Amino acid sequence: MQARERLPAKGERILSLRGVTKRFGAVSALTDIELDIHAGEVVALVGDNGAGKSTLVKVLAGVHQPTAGSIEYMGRPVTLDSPAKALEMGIATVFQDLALCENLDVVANLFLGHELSPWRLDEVQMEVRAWTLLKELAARIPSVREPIASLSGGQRQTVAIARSLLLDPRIIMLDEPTAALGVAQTAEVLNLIERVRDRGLGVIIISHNMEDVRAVADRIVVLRLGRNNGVFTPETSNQDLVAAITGATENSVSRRQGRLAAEAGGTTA
Amino acid sequence: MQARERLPAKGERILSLRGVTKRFGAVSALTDIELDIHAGEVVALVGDNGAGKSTLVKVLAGVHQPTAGSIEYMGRPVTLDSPAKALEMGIATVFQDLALCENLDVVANLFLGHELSPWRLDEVQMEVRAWTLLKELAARIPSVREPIASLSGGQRQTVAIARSLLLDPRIIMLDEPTAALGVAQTAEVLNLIERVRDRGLGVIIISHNMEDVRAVADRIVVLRLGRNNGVFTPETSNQDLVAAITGATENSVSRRQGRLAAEAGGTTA
Amino acid sequence: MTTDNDKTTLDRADARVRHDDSLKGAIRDFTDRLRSGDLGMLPVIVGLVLISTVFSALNPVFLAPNNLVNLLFDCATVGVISLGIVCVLMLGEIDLSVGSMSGLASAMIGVLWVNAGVSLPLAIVAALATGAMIGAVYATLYNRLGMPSFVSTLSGLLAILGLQLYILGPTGSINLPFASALVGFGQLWILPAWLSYLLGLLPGAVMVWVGLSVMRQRTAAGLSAQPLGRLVLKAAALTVGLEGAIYYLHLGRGVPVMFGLFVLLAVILNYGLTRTQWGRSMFAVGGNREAARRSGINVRRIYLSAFMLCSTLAALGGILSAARLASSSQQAGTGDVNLNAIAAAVIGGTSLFGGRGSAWSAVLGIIVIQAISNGLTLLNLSSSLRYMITGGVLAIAVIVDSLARQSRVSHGRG
Amino acid sequence: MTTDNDKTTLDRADARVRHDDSLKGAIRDFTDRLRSGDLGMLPVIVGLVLISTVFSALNPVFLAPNNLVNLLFDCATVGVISLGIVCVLMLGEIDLSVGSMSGLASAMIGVLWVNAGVSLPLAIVAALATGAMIGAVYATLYNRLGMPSFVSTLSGLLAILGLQLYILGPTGSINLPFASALVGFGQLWILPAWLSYLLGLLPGAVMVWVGLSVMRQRTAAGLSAQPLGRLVLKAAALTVGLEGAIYYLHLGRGVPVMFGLFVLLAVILNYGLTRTQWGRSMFAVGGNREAARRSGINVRRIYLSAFMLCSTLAALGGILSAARLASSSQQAGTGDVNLNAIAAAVIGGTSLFGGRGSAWSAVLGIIVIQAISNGLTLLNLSSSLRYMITGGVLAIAVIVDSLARQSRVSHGRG
Amino acid sequence: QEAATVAFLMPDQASTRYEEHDYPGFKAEMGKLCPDCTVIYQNANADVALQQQQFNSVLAQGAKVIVLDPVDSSAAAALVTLAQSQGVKVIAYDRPIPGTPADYYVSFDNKGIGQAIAQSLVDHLKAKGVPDGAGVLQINGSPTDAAAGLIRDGIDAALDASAYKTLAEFDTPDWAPPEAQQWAAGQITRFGADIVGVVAANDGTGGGAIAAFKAAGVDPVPPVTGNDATIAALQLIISGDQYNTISKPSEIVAAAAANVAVTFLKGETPEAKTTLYDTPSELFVPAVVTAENIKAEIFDKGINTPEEVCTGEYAEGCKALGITQ
Ligand SMILES: Nc1ncnc2c1ncn2[C@@H]1O[C@H](COP(=O)(O)OP(=O)(O)OP(=O)(O)O)[C@@H](O)[C@H]1O
Ligand SMILES: Nc1ncnc2c1ncn2[C@@H]1O[C@H](COP(=O)(O)OP(=O)(O)OP(=O)(O)O)[C@@H](O)[C@H]1O
Ligand SMILES: [Mg+2]
Ligand SMILES: [Mg+2]
Repeated sequence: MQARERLPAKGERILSLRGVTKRFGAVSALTDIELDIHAGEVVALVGDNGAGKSTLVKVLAGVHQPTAGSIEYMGRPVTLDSPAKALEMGIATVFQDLALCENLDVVANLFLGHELSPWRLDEVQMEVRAWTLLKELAARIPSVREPIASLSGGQRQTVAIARSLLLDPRIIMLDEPTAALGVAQTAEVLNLIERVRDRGLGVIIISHNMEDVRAVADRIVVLRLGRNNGVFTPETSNQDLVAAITGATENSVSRRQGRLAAEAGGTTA
Repeated sequence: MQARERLPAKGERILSLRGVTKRFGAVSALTDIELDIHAGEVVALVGDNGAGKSTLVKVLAGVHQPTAGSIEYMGRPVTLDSPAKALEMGIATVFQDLALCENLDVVANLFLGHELSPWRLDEVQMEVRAWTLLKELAARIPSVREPIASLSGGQRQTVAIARSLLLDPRIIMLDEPTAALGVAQTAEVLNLIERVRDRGLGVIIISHNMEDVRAVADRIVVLRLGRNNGVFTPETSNQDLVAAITGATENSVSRRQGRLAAEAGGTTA
Repeated sequence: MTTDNDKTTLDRADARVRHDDSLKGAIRDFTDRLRSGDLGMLPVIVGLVLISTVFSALNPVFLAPNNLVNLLFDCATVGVISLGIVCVLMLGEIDLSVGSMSGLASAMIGVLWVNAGVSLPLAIVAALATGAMIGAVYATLYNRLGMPSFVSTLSGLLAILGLQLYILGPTGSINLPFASALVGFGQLWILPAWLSYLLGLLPGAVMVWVGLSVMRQRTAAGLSAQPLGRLVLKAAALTVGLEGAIYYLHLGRGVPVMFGLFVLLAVILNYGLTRTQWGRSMFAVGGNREAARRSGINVRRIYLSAFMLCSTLAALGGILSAARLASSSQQAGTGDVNLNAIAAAVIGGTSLFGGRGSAWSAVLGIIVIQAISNGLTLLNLSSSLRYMITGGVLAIAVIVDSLARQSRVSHGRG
Repeated sequence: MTTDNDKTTLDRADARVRHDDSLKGAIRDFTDRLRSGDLGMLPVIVGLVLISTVFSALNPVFLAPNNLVNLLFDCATVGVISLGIVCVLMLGEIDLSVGSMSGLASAMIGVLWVNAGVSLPLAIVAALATGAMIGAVYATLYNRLGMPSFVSTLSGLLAILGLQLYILGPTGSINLPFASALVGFGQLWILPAWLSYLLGLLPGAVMVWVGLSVMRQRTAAGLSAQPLGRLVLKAAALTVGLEGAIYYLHLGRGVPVMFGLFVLLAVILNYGLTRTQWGRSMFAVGGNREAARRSGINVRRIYLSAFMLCSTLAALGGILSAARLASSSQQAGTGDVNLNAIAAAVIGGTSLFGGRGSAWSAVLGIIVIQAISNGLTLLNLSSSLRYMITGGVLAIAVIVDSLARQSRVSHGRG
Repeated sequence: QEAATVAFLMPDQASTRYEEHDYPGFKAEMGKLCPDCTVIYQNANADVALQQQQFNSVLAQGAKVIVLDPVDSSAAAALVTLAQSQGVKVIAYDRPIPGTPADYYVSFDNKGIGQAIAQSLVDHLKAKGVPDGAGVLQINGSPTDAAAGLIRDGIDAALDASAYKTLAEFDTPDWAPPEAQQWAAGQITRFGADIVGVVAANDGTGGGAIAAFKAAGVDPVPPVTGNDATIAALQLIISGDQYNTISKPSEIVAAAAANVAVTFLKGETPEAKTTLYDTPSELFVPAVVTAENIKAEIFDKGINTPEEVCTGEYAEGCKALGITQ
């Protein structure tokens, strides 16, 4: 709680991971991960499918407990043993699987666990805030009183993103936030990330879209098969980044590009 | 069943929708949709979040029944009243929400409903086919004997895509198939789509990634608020496409690009 | 958001949604919901009306005011237990021991108050506290050891039954003094006519009052509001219905105080479930436990509250049934109490899988069950026929609801 | 796939997974699973051993061979019912009427065979067909009207009980001839020693045989295979255990044929659930109904098969219990039959929420329940104490399993 | 006699007697004494609350006399008070209502029944020369059933006074025969040949015990008691597997109740044969039935016919006992 009080200065290290390891039975999802997050910085976490990105985010969100390793938050070692604790400390997360309650409506999901006036829910205020938030994210939701079950994939994702903003966090972690979003909504989310960064928050964003990553990230951390595989800047060429992700310069992407180029050459020739 | 026998000639119209409408209570998700699919053609379905793309796919997959309108398959009017019927007719679908059984392992999910030797499951053969299929899609799955619940988002998506290929369909519908995929896997899926098209199948692909859409689509159909909003070719400029999707030339995307350009100009100035 | 139309309110910007506030709109809205099966409690009420019609045709005594008064007395005891069941079902859990728990509470009243001479309020508090404690045990087993509630409460069912027999000892049953307030409450007390008429006005009044204040707030906040006419119409219909029912009951003995208590508890639970953070968390945990946990909800505390509430209400139900019978006996809480309490909640529309339910489901469900049982007692039937008919009628009462829900599913609402 | 190592098999390409085929590896594998709680049935067996130790310490007769033979006789009747329950639970549904159904079947045997003189096989077929028909009714109500199985089978419970009383009519209970094959089967028949020893060899033999053929196929297909040593070790341990148990039972009367039938049914159901398309579909529908439907599975037919199987097995259980009791009575199928049958499945690890379970859960669960009840029979206890202790012991038996499962959850396996 | 409504409220289904004997007997006698009267029959399935509901409902239907066989004797006091406050007469039937005196009480005596079956067994054992100190098993009825408690008290009284000891005792949940069988099977492994007899509180539990002995291969089966004289039990007595049962031709008591009810309807006070719990009462003595007197007690009195009982394998035994069609 106390950690929450102090707004970190820009550039200060908020979070630091040392040797974090997570094993699920015989599978090692994360091995000796090192990571630092500073205030006012956007860190992109990239990697192949199953590289362990979401597992890392879940460890930081208090969903999974690491098998080994230490986490420091604002300079103090912490154990994140429940999502409630992480939220309380100011770590907000948008999970890849969204984690919404399908039986509740949009408003209820947005404010879940942090309702206005707990003993006499202020539905009107909550609805107003819901509409304004969603509008900010360019969401096209027919009604905020429909259960989440009836929303489209992108609409759900927008709700999940909107929710993380309500908590006034210190760090915000977005696990593939734009995967299901339309072009307009993606643009708004990228805007939002920049706004949030400028307010001095630390941001971790996971994405497979290198263009988006390069557009907002200050640092790009690559994971491969559960291990650190280098830190890059947005200026790194696409080819180098893809090589770091797939672990080889000769990969599916380069092969496809080569083939397309050859075909194009063939037709023009 | 009979429809299945005949392999349609390349370019022949396989599927045609006329005036398809779908209402959920007071919400009209689809209104008077017209759409044609030909053999050996990739049609991209694009649109904003909540535009009704997934609903349209679900109507064609037999998951939802349309409120009004008619569907013709291979020149004959059909009613798609259950997913089983659609599958039998040769319409395979990768749903946006994947629709996998989390309690079953990868092999079981891949072959669900179409197991080899129903009275004495041939687990070895199924496992071999599973590994080869997944390898083709560049999936990095630690074990095909783990329940789906323990897979990462991208791994699950790969399983769902692999499954649709097992059925030897006439039409394959992919609802945001690459949303959760890594760069290498995305490249493989695009390759796959091209291979499948060349084999004379009709392909419907939904995606928010204009680059991918342009790379594989022969025709781009835009939906907006549940209505047809124009058909484009891959040569259409990005700006026009986004304008058709968002319904205005002045939109979040253009505003963001304008702002970035201005900032870049500001710093260089 | 270029298509925004500034004249429309925040929540009506979407062109795909049809809104209509006129009376004709209300009717169309209703038929829409009729067709899509989104009718809440209406189907159960229709089922109830169906049953009543048949029974009163077979024996007009069924609708005699005093028979209905008896019906209300009988509803209250198991109904209170069923309220607690709603709470655990809401989380997708179950409590099989509510019957035994009510039996134990009833035995405690007899042993403490009549035999040991403890004062009545103290005995009641002791019984309720025991209930709360046992609920806490279930919750702990669930939270700490992950023991399925089906098994822990099945163990509880047996252990508590043993305890009940044990404290009653060889006597087997203890009479409660007829002249006492407790027995009067359980058998005789009726709300004074003026009070019941007044209470009958209350729901309508509250509805209008709350409705108006919400309407004001919503308009102020730039949201659409329910049209005044519809609100007043609803409130008027409700009030007329209630006052009519009260009038009819007063042709007989009147409205039992015990039934009043039951309704009061249902109102409180309903408020808790729909208008507080606790209730929201209950729905969330029941709908998606992991999502609720990730939202920072203390999931364990929610389970604790639900199990404790359930056992405590079961104990209260046991006290009421002791009052109703004027005796604490070995039989209290055995037999159909468990199944009836759970069935009432399910019949009223609470899902066994969690995440869907309401306090009113217990009220309606128990009225359906008791109406069937009461209606059949008015017919001269052999036991075998009685069983068969009870089963059949129960099925019919629920088929209406199932049909409605079925249509909802086919309209894509899972 | 540049990191592919061509020497490794297809399924071992991933560097993150630890594989180890040596004996030391097997042990590490086991401790790993121990720590992560992925132990299948082991915890229940540990619970069972715990119970047995305590009971035999309190009264050595508990472990007397003949007492164990009795135990096996008693397990078979409710156990068969529990097998059916596993099927419906697997789909996340429930059948509350299995008790009544078994009672009806038992009554039909008495009425048709003894009173009406129908031949025994015909009477049995009639009873089983009635069961299948009733199951089909539940399935239809579920599939067509979406009626929750809790409610439809609750109605069924009552209606079938009525039917049972009705067909038994004034006699109330009918003696089955002690000299008949049916009663002999239910009370006396024991497998000949040579046959039971032979049957005891079977599982191990099948295990090795199937294991070897799978091993051959896998290596041929380029997949890793279980090391031969481990396979043989497992089979040997199983065979020694089984033969030991059979030897011990033959110190008393031997292995009841009825128990053999029960195990045979469990084996068949286990095969059906794990090795056929039908079983795969059962798991799929129970895990995610909508996903199963979208895979083209005929979900309605799956529900139909499960409900029919459950009622039919309940009818068979009723026939067995009539044989065991040598009488068809009004009380058959009442009392704890329902709860015991469901509890057995749950205790053995079948989930009430669907998608997880096994035929063996019914076998283990019913043995736990009957062991508790049998063990308490041997102690002189008053009813109140007996109830309390049953509750307590049941809880303890399951706590072991819960603890193991708890650890699985905390290891991220939901 | 003018038309009036009379209610006949029975407690449970544990045995068929209420629907097969008591109610038909009552109805027949009422039909004779008051042809225009309506008789309402209800059975409470051993559920106190349901019986209360039924009681209220017959009051609502205007019953003038209620014949009540209480599920719970003490809880029934409330019902008596309620009825009497409305001027409705209550006749306690079968089980007494000690708390508040009913207007009349007619019954076989449950405690007496328990005592009778146990005493008959004790006498039989003595006659067979079983040594003092040998042990018997005691199978009581449902632990939550008051009538079972009365029978148990009777059995206890007889056994305590005898020279035999009780090896073990069991309250059968819900009177369920399979439970009784399972328990008995356990005791057979435990005590073996030490068991010289079984006192079972009704025919169902007795039958369960017999099945347990048969299953354990004990031959001959030690004497087992019963109660209710069900056809199944009579058959077992004929075949020699069961020792005794109690014949309670409930029609007698039912007819007496009908007589009393009609007397009340006429506005008269029926004559008290005896007084129990401050209630004017009439008690009937039931007869213990064994193989010796089965012909006289059951068949000669016309309670059951040989056609009903002497079916199939039992025809032989009937012949041996001189029971003929
Ligand atoms: N609960 C679990 N149990 C077992 N294995 C797990 C579990 N969760 C994740 N894993 C394994 O850990 C690895 C990493 O998974 P993770 O979800 O972190 O990948 P990711 O980097 O987020 O991939 P994606 O880009 O596809 O989302 C995967 O191989 C997965 O199989
Ligand atoms: N079952 C349902 N009940 C009610 N409304 C629904 C249901 N399914 C979809 N809708 C509504 O229909 C509209 C279209 O949804 P759909 O899922 O087709 O969008 P989409 O084009 O796939 O969007 P996205 O790009 O976000 O996936 C949405 O506004 C949604 O709220
Ligand atoms: Mg991920
Ligand atoms: Mg979609």
